[in-house]
Amino acid sequence: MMAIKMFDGNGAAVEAIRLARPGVIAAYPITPQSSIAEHLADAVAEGAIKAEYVRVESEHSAMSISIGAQLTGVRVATATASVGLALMHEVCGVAAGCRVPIVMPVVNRSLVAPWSLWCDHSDTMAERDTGWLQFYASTVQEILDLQLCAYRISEHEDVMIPSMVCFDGFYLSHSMQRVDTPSDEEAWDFVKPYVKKNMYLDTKDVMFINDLCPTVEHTEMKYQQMMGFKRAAQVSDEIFAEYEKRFGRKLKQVEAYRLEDAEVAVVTIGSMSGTGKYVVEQLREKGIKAGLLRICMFRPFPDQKIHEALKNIPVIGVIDRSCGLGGAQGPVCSEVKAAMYGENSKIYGYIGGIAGRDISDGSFRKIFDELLGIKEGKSETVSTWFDVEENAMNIREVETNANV
Amino acid sequence: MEKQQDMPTSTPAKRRVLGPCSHILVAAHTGSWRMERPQVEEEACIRCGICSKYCPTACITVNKEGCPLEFDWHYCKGCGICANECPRQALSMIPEGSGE
Amino acid sequence: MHKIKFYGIGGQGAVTAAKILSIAVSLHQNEYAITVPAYGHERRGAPVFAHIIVDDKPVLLNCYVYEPDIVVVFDENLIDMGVDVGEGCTENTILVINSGNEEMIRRYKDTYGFKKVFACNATEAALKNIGLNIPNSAMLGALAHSGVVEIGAVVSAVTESFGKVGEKNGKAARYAYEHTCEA
Amino acid sequence: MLTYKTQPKGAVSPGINTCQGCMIDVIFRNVLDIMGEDTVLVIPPGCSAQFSGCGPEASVTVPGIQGNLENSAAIAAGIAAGFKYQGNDHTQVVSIAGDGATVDIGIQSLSGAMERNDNILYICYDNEAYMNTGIQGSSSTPLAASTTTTPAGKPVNSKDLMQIVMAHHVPYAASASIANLPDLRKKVKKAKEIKGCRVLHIMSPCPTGWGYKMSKTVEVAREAIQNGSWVLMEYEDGRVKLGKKPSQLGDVEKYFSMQKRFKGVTQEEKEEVSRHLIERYEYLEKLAAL
Repeated sequence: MMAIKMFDGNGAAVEAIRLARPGVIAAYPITPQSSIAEHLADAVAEGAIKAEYVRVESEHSAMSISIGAQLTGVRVATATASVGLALMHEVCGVAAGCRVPIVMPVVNRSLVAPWSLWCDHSDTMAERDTGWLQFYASTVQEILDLQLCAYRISEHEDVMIPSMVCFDGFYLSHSMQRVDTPSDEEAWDFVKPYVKKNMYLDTKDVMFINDLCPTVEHTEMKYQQMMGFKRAAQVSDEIFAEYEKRFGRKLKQVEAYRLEDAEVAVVTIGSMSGTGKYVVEQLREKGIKAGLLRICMFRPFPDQKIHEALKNIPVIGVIDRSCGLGGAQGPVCSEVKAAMYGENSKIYGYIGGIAGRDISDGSFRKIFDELLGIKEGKSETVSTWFDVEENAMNIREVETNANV
Repeated sequence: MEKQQDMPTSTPAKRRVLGPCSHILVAAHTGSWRMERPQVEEEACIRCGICSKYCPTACITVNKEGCPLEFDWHYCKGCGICANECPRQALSMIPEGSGE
Repeated sequence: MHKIKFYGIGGQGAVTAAKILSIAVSLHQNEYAITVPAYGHERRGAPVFAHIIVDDKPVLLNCYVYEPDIVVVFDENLIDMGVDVGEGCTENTILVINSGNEEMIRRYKDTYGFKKVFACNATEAALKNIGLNIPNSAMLGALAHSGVVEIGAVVSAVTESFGKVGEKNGKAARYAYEHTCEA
Repeated sequence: MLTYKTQPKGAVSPGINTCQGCMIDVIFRNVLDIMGEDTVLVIPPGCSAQFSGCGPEASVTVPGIQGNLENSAAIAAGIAAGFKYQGNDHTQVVSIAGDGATVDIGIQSLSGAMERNDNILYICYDNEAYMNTGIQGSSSTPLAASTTTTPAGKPVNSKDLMQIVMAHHVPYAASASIANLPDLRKKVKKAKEIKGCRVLHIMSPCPTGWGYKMSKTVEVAREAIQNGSWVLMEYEDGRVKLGKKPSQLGDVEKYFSMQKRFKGVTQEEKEEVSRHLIERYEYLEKLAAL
């Protein structure tokens, strides 16, 4: 029995965790994730989740504990954001390399410096090559849906790769929305009990995990991980299909929105996508053939699906919510361009929405205007940093006593 | 609550493991490192076993009768701790290849 | 579609009110809402904003409200705190304000050009019914006059959201609804 | 799953690539002998990682995981939590980490585990520097000792791990030494019987790093006990218990002369070290008298 429940994004993540019945929880509070750590503690205290709650002293230990616990054969729960994820980085690699299929909600928040509490994707994009699957939700509903699916995908014996279920800080984490929620039984029937496989810590079946791996084997270990990602692409399609059959909601690695006949399109990721679709509708009403492609699964990167969806679109803008400093493009744009290699589409990278700057309907209208200008041959360049202020270089002008 | 022994595992007799783990107990041939070897003076040895306890490679067997000490030359690194710790100075280090 | 912006001061529960409004329209009117709170560093006394979009179909927009249909002011002093509650408003924008002071209400009308104003002394409603100076439930009661949400939905959502003090908050909301006047 | 190509000595392979004269093998063998086969090990990188194995080759007969340098206590805590959830109250979770992995980079995760009183046995074998990577100084390196990162001798005293541990009110902690194996075994046995976070701090001199003949490891460790450089003690139920009083407390002359790492030490420094050892011991005596 599905029921409509009200959750903010963090609440939906906690609900998905509850439905997956973890045995050990270790989460360190960090804005804007804190209410996940709090609600998990509440749920354990109230008996809604029958788990060991380890009140950790850092994210680094949260992930370390998660790895240790899951290797004993229990599903674990943890969650983080921003600098917390950065602190975890080292151990995230261990989870991936040891094939510990942890599912972790990550509430997207900017990395320092400057200090910020607000949303962008610099935290998870910095983790994109750590060996984790990455899903980016665009609604609160999808946080729950993706997380439930992530358990199945990560824990699939051909995959065995941990997952980050990423969602935008405040825009989703603190946005109260109605969520179609499966019953405990239905969800359990879908997620299924955790079965320890591959490597584990069991005194009846001895192995020593993560010992020094000589060079002659290391490439092969990485190849195994790469093959896991390959399978994850197929497995996620299967799991998404099963999820739709059971619960009636369609999840996709990439979502094509009015792309069939589109002449200009934007590529989005995360919570900005809804606003983008809204603007596509507005433009369509005016007779402009606009479309949108939303990337939901970023790792493994669904390059072929993206290629297929965008190949006939002459002008494309890709919006990154992280800066990709020093890169040829933002990370999403770089990947999209690689996926589109050989096509004649003109692809432009946009960078904005940094540290909570709102990506509004106005932002999308501006971007579409520019792309249409390109399409019509009126211009050849776009404002890559579309929301940067003109006085960017001079926002601090100070009196100084130093002789410089 | 599920007990560990009741938890299902997917462990067939022979299976593939993905990722790094060690699962074959081996020993390094540390005896080849030896430059000196301990030699026991049988009359002086009181079979107290101190050498054996302190031997890092646990390669000394103390016999109750006959030759008091046996060394597993495959592993003895020749560090000399046994000789140094012997309360009766019954052990001495001699160059590898010399002596009996 | 209704685009609503809440203006409050830290500690008044404006962000919570936005969440409860979402519950009210979603669970009790079978509509849809998104809320985007604009948190600062969490501290009492700082201006707080929340953006809510309500529609009878799933809301695509997931951004701030720039052209509000309804502005809800939780504290009449915001006008003197450098907060421009008239930002993006037109003469059709409805103001719902926590004030029993006609002079203050007039200042809001004159400064920002609001034509339609619902005023309610929500602070008094809160003190009377909850015993605390947290006007959020009462403001939702007053907001019901704007037509975006039914008072019954507000009372239900408020009651179920506040646990032990749910009943009291529900009363505050209804009291405020009954004591709201068009100014 | 473990297949045997060789007969282990106890729970440890007979041939381990630890340096000649290194006694970590003895610590592992004794600890695993007492803890039994129902034990899971957590080992960070470092000298003790010789016991994690290499490639498919294993060195111990119990399961385990090699974590990162700083998170042995946290991984162990996670394993303990996993077992607890599954109703497994018998499997022992043991971390064996060096001083760098404990008092330097690992102090945070150890502190967390001690504060939460996670059900683990944490063992720090202390060779007073990062020996595996080339004798770099750690916060356990004693005053005046020279290492590759304190070439002129360490200008400050080492951290006092036992006092840090005691400040966490763990149920049991003890210091031990490879120079006194019966005492070491007794303390491991005691730790095994206690639930909660237990910490053992075991001195394990390093012939390579300290600069003495490899046959002298036990002798050097014994000398450290005699002059108070290494104090054998226990902390149980909030009470401190000291071992036998050092016979030559503060007399570091012989100890220093045995080791190259103290080669350039001046008379002044020796006196400072000596004063420190005496003061520390007297302070511990006061704690023990409480």
